[in-house]
Amino acid sequence: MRLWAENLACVRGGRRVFAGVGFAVGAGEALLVTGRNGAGKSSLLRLIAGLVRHAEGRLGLDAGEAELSIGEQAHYLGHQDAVKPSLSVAENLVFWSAYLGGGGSCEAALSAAGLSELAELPAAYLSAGQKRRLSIARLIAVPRPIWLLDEPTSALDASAQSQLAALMRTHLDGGGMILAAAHGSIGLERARELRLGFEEFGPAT
Amino acid sequence: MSALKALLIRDMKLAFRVGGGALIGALFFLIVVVLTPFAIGPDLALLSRIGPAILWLGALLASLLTLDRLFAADYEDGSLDLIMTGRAQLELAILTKALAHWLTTGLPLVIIAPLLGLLLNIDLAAMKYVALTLLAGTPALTFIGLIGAALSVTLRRGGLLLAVLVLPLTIPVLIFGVAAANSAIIGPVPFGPPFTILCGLSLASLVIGPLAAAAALRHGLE
Amino acid sequence: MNLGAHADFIVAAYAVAIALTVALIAWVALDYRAQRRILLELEQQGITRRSQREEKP
Amino acid sequence: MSFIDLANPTRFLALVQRLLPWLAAATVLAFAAGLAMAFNAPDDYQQGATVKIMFLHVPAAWLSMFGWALMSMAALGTLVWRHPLADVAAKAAAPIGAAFTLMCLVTGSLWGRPMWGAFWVWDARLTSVLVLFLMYLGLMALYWTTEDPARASRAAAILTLVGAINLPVIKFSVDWWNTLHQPASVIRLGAPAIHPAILTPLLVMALAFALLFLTLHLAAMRNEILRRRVRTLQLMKADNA
Repeated sequence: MRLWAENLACVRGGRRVFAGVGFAVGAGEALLVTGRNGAGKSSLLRLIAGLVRHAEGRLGLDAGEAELSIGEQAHYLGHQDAVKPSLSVAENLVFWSAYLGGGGSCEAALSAAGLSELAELPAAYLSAGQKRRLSIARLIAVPRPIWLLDEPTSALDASAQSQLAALMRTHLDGGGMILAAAHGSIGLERARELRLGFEEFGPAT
Repeated sequence: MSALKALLIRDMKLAFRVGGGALIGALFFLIVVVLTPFAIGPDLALLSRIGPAILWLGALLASLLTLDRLFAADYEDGSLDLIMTGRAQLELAILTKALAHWLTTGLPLVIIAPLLGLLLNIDLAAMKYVALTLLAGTPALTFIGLIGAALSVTLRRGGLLLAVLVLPLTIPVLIFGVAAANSAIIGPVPFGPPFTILCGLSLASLVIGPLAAAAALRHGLE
Repeated sequence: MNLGAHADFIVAAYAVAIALTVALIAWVALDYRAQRRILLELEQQGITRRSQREEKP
Repeated sequence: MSFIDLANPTRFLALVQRLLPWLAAATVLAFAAGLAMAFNAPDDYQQGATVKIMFLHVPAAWLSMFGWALMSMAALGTLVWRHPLADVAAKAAAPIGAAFTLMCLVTGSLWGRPMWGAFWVWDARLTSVLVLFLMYLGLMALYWTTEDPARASRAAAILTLVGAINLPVIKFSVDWWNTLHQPASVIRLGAPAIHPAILTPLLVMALAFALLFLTLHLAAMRNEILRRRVRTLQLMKADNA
């Protein structure tokens, strides 16, 4: 399985966010997308997840499941954690597992994220870090080959970051792919870097 | 299929939990219907003549104004992104959310309508028909209101502007709804024709609503 | 004790009054039982309130 | 037991646990006496036996107003004296007040049916009770949709006080609205001077209802205190997880 892109360009709100972006990520490989704020790191991940249309260029996935779009074979972990406060921690995870096509076990995911004894608590009582760990638990509860992580370590403390690094390592060893947008290093050793935002772009022509 | 079922159950749970909007529509409907006699006066004969119109206007406003949060709540906490990367068809997911909204807001309107009919002096026999028209009409209001709910996310605009945009689309439903209801009470027009047209409108909006809302979400989100 | 012509209205009124009272009592009782159950579960997991901890040295 | 002493929820809970059985027993006794007297009371010369509905309708009406008065007192407790149990009292009283207001409306409409020929004739007094019922529902909706009790308590307290000030105005305007449009003159519900043989059962029934309200209210306050205790414990559980 190989995810590739050629000459990608993205326009949002009339502004050309980035252009001429190309990359290729094979099974077991990771790509760290860096760049200053507003360079389009999040837009690139949202574009791959199919949430945003690309203005130019081509994006493809070789040897993926043919009838599923790239977005349906990828996990998109955005800035927000998609956690409903009035549902309990377990209800949140069980819902996303059922909706996104399940597969993995929610208990294992919760214990991997260190949330198992909070399972019955309403998610409203979780701290930002715990909510982040709950959305990370989604990655394990629903196994998908491609992980699109948008600043995954935000709001995480040191121990949670090392837990995340371990999860990412096992995902890569299992033949999965990771594209992560972040400022600093997030514990991904074997990641190649894709730098965005070098050229200055005026408004879209 | 279990994905859509999970979405339906989740939306119903959210509506009935603290902070959910389950019976707010019914409460709004109750207050609007109770207010009208204060404007029109306690003359029972007049009230029973315009009773169905009051019930229908109340149901229309209650349905549309509570739809505004349907997608906005999911958009704000990031759930909408995940719903769009789900394996279920977006149109079907939207249809499921609309069904959940109708069950928690539209159906309660139909259930308390006969009670409010007492206040408006609509006699019980005719009330059966009025409730039937509401049962057939409220789904159309929800599905047409879907388009406004989707636009309120893509345009990032609050409720009232979108109610204004979407209200003209509900005029046919209002006309045939009230006509069918009135025909059961005053009755020059037989009940059949307006009611079947109302059902037709509901079925049409069942298709057009989700399609338009899905298109709005797909192309509007950034 | 005949209730006269409008007996059914009187019976209906008393039925409604009883129904509402029973509903209120049921709500209070069930809510009490539910809160106590959750409270016991939490206490078993060793989560006690500050003041309880002060009482126990 | 000074008033401040009751401010401590734990002591209040202990008091309620001791008091509830006695109050419940008193309520049952009062109802037994009230119902016995009500059903032996003579028929009204005008309305016949339907006057027996008055033994439910009038106490329920008094309780609906008593409920809002109680909540207004609690609102002052929250806003002015910052009494910790004030909001608990208000939130516990809302559903009970609403239930008695509903009882007043339904028994009133059932009582009116034989006289007016319709269940609802927009009679001035019943309409004011209907508006009060809507205000109760509004308050309960406010409590039901706000998660954080502290924020909900201040909003509810303000709404209750504004409501309390508005109630006489609503009563006056509804009366005016009713007499202005009303073509036929309607027998005012329960307005004629009450015959003593009917008055005493009415007062006993009113006492019974008041005891019922008090018992339910104390029990509901106990539940609310436990609910808030559960919330703080769950918050603590999340914090030190």
